[in-house]
Amino acid sequence: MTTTPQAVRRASPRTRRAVTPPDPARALLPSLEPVRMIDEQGNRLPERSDYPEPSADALRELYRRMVIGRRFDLQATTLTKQGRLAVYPSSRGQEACQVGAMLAVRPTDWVFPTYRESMALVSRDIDPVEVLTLLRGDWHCGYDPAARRTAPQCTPLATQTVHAAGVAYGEAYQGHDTVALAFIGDGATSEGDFHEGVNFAAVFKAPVVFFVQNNRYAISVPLSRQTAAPSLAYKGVGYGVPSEQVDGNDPVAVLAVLNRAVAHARAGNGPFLVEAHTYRMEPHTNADDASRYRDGAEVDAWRDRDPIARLAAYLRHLGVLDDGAEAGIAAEAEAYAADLRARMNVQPTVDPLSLFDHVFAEPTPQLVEQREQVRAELAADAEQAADERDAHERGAR
Amino acid sequence: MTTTPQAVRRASPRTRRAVTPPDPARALLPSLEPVRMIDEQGNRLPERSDYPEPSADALRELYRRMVIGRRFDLQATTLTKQGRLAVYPSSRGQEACQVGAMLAVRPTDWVFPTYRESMALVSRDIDPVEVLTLLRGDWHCGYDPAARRTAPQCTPLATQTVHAAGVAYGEAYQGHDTVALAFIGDGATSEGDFHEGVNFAAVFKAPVVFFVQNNRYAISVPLSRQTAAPSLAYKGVGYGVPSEQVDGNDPVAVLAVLNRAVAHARAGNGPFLVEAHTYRMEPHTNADDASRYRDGAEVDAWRDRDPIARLAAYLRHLGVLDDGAEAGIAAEAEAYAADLRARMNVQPTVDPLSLFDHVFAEPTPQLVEQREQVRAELAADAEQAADERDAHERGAR
Amino acid sequence: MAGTTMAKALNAALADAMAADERVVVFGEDVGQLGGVFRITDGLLARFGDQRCFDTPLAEAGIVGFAVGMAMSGLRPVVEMQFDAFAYPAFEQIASHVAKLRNRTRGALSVPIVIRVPYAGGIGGVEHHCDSSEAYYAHTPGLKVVTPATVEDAYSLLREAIADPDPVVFMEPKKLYFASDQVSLPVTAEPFGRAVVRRPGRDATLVAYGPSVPVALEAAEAAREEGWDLEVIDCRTIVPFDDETISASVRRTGRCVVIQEAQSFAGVGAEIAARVQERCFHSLHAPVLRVSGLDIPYPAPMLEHTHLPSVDRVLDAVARLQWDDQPDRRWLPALEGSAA
Amino acid sequence: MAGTTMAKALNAALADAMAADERVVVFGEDVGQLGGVFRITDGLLARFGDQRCFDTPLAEAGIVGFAVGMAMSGLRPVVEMQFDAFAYPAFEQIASHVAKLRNRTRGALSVPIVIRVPYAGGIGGVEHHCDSSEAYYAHTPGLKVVTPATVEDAYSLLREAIADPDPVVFMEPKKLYFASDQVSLPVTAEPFGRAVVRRPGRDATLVAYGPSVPVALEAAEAAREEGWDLEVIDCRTIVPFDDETISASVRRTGRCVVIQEAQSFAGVGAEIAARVQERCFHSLHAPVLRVSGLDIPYPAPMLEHTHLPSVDRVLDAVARLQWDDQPDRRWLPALEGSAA
Ligand SMILES: Cc1ncc(C[n+]2csc(CCOP(=O)(O)OP(=O)(O)O)c2C)c(N)n1
Ligand SMILES: Cc1ncc(C[n+]2csc(CCOP(=O)(O)OP(=O)(O)O)c2C)c(N)n1
Ligand SMILES: [Mg+2]
Ligand SMILES: [Mg+2]
Repeated sequence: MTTTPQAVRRASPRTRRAVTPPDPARALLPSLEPVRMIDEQGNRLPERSDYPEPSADALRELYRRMVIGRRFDLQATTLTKQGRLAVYPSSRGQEACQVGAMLAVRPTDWVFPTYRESMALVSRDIDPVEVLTLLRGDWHCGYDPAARRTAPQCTPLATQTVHAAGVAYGEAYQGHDTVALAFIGDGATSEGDFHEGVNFAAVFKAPVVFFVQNNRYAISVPLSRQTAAPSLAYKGVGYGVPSEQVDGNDPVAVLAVLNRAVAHARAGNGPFLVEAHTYRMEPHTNADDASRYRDGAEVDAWRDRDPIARLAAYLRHLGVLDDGAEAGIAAEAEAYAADLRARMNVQPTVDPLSLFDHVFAEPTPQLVEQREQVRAELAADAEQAADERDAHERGAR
Repeated sequence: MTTTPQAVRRASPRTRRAVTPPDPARALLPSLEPVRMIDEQGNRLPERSDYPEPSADALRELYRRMVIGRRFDLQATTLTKQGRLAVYPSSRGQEACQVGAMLAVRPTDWVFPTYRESMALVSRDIDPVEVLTLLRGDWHCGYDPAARRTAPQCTPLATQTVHAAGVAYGEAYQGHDTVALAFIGDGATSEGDFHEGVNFAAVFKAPVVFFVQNNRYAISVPLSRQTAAPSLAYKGVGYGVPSEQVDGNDPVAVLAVLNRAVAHARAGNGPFLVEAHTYRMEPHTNADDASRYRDGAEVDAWRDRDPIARLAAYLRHLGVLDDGAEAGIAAEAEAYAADLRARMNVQPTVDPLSLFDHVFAEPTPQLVEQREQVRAELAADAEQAADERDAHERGAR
Repeated sequence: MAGTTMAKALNAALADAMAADERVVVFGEDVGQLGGVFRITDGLLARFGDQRCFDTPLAEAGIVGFAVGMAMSGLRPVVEMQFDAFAYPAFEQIASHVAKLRNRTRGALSVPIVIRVPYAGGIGGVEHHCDSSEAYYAHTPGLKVVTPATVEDAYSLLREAIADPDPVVFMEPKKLYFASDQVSLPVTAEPFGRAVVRRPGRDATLVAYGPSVPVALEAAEAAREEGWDLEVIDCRTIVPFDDETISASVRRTGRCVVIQEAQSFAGVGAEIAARVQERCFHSLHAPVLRVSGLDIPYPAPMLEHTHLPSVDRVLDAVARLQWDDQPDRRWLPALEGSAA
Repeated sequence: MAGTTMAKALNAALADAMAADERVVVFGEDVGQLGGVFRITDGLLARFGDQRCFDTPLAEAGIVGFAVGMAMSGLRPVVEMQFDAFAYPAFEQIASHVAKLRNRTRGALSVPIVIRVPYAGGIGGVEHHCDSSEAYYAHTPGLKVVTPATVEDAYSLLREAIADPDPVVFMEPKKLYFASDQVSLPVTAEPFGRAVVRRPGRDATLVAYGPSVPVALEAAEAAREEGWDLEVIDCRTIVPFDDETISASVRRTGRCVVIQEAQSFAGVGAEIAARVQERCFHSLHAPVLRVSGLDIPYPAPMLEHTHLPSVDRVLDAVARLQWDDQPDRRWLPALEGSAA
């Protein structure tokens, strides 16, 4: 009874396909190797027709802001030691990404930063004192996100990617050509919200650039515990989203790739995913002890790929940077840090009753009641303090 | 001052790469077209060396179970009309997937079904009355999931994919060669839990087969609202998971591809993602009105690809099926349905106090108290009913 | 006249809000072509186009997060969670963003979205389709939590929710979707934060909301036969909460039973009981009692009647309100047990 | 002797449980090489290897769902959520699976996992790092919810949680991690479901748990100066709850204040207040009062002291317990306002 399959009548030849269909993945997959435009010594690599090099002026501005950004970052870490900041997550080593991204977008574009992006925000000309408000501890977000089109720095990982999709869609719906750029870390790509955010943007063709700074660690957890993929940029194809990977310590390449990604989104082609391979030179935050999970040799190897030195070398090759200009920018950065230092020395004042001001547009009766209780407590405390002062003064008399 | 980038010294030739590196995506991406082994008329298509054809015996068993499965499915829908089931989500049209998957795994493998997989479960020889317990309404899961190595049918979409990863990892950790097969629908791939489930499996190389039945709809929502990807199988590469797409109405191909996927996982190579392109012939459930969102012509087109007719034709070509055998299987299916009908006609009894039995291994004092209250109510009700009966009898006397 | 169902009133509220304000957009799972599994969004796609009413990918965190983003761009999204338990994947977006964004930004950003949640049971639904999840939201500062019990309120509260400058979790009692009433729409009822006395009474106050309001009314009717004249109050909005109306009633009646369908422990009913005894202690002749769902996962259909607060259970509670001024014997064994 | 910190006791409990039972595995974010951001898993990777203690991808639903699957395979996972608010992405897995799996399967499958959640504030943490989320879990039937306030309990309750056949959400008060005490480990304290009188007193009962227990004790100490002798009870486990110990105390003292750090509305404190007045009504000389966090999102560090229940606020509440048997004037305006 049992016959082997081979005995079977074959399908007629016309049902066979002679030609291989085009591979739909090709247009979506990243380059096989991260895009690089200058090498570690700042030498120019062969041009790529797909990524036009940014103008020398743009690169010079990129350099200037990276220098200031790094100085800002250093100052912020110092402020933690002085107790002026509760905590600070440094992005030293990621300057090409932090600043490059901000030069790729327009002031009218929306930016969705994480806690790591303080440097990016100051590069967007947001007042550094406002940027540090969260970490200073007097309120959750210091700048006006609506006016600056910059969401509050986001801590719940990956949640901001969905907001970026929503803003981008909402802006397009209202006829604006706004792009949303969402920062995200390598670790956070493992969260379900990343999946949902990229997918919503893709399905609704929302103009979002998802910018993954793959700095190799999520606190202590190495990339190998986040993914078994060839690289994170390979996630795009699964959403139908064109993707690229770039050497995140090559400022020229970062800006070039992001320029194209932003243009792609702005032109109505939907989202674009960029993965930048970079490295977090500092611990996760000043409170972290990175020696517990990585060794100095690894960090040293990345020191050789420093994005600022690299860009400086290239700009000198280009002839748009010389000792004088470099010193001028360094001085500007010092002045920036000095101003920040001075302004952070002033202890902010906070009104406890403001706690009730923004829970809702109008407080509920329950909040009014609680506010009244706190007000009474404060009044009683003040009265008691005054009494004690009086008593003390009477005693002193 | 400004120089064009072209003026720059080029990187030395040795830093350039002469050879293109191998594409890491190639081994992970699915075939460009869904794998097919027989055409719509049951004719054999050219053999593929990557997917050995299942034995004729296996295919005959596949056919038998598909016929019984369809009859079961029809009976279940009928039971909803008779009020014996609250609701039933039919998988008619998806028989190749439902049954093929169950033939690809061993009894010791774990299966993670959704609400759609009743047919799969009966194909795994789980008592159909137990399978329908949830929909009948007397408890949430009718079979013993530990004994049957079959999780309760899962309603919160995509959540089961993570459990599958956990079970697979846990079994491997304990030295067993168990594979976990997780069913999931096209719509549910949009959930964050799908992302996390596949990623956990990939990072921990857990032996899981993720089996996406892409039946083109999530209730009323068409595939185009779930993804902009070339197809769902393109999601695998983003996790480093090899993936395949298959014609889900070609039972030979479904079994062949799943056999390979299961073997891949069992051999310790980590997870495998399979997308089957199929179609839900019935509404989402009996309570759904599919005419609101799709037209009859679309359904008719899929009728021509009926997996059972297709396999029957092929088996006849193979010479392992003839009129007599077909009639025998049909009779077996009828007997199966008649038995089910009869047993579902018995109204199940449920003890209200059992509500407290399995919240915890030992009820909390709070539950003991609530149980006591319910017990007292039931006793009072019974007493009152007895009184009324007595009164009635006295009145009748 | 056949009357208007709650489902129809909700549908009309959405349509009228969309007609009145271009910024209102409706999206979620199956809300477009299908009109929602309960048909609450029926006809909106046809009338307003697929820019204003559309289906999304199947992902609730995505839906809510997308709404947050759209609100940031100036729109007023109204999203549907298909069933109560299927809003849980969005919990982080709701608790950490929707509820907090105004506060985090000192009011610079607001989230005027409405999250519609068909909730609670009594419809013979299978597991995960009958959860009473209102307490999760009510316990989260920054969310308004609203639940209509009447057709009129369904329309009026939903319009108010959409117009509200803050996020509203709008809990729709599934089992009342097809209850109908003679109401001509549009209609404006009492605003957020006002409870309503649905039935005046002198002897005790029943406090209920959403699906429990009809149970309370039925119990009050049945109690008449036992000689009790019960007042029934419908909270309507859980956040904000109307202490005044409820306290005034309990001070008058001296007795109170709170009814909720949700599991008892740390539910909204506990909050109401705690508030009432805080505010009305010296007027109370008996403890504030609660009639709630059992502290078990929502049961399968054949047992849901054992789980749900029933008229009988409400009457039992009323009977325990110490009409003879005797302490509740139920707790006495506990007293003895712990005397050691 | 320097004493043992709560962090060290938790670490020891994990190590001892892993040594005692091969099925116990520990995983989560940064629990491996780093030993956890609070170092609670310090040394476990080195001692037990990366099969027993390991880092996972950064995804909380994944972590909890993976634990569910591992439990199905016979293991006993202990997972760490890095901070309170970062457990929210796992809410669906917790509410719809962890809490329900035993019940759904009539006991055929159980989920003997422990979900460790460092929670609450008082450490100057930034947003999303200080939520008191215990009520979300306590309101979900099928979860045990445990929270130690002492070093001894940290060890003993965590061991019991790991040994428990059911899922336990183990809430660790961050601000007490580095509080220390003279305890020699291993130690076995009272089991789940037993509250403990931390300080006996005659005039009123303070009920607290987790981070609020030290506040209650400090308040009781301060109250002595005002002439009040306060009893302090530590609930220890929220689910199961010890009605007996608490009711017995309140029946004796006749007055009760419940303290919780979480926002007030529909919190565990509401449940305790509701239960106490249900059970002790005739012994109460005053309503059961609550001292809770404010109903606001957890504030920035510089304002957290205004939010948190303080000794002063507890004393204020005690002062309002109608020692002169006069009704609480606070609610009188409300009474008048609603008289119309
Ligand atoms: C949902 C959630 N889970 C956990 C955390 C705690 N956490 C803060 S940062 C961090 C690591 C993030 O790594 P990555 O995404 O790579 O970004 P990076 O810090 O390297 O910039 C973790 C686990 C969080 N903020 N949110
Ligand atoms: C988390 C969650 N959200 C929503 C639902 C409601 N729901 C049940 S089935 C379904 C459609 C699922 O579609 P798909 O994944 O394609 O599977 P199919 O029903 O086609 O087999 C939806 C939205 C759910 N069960 N769980
Ligand atoms: Mg990182
Ligand atoms: Mg489908």
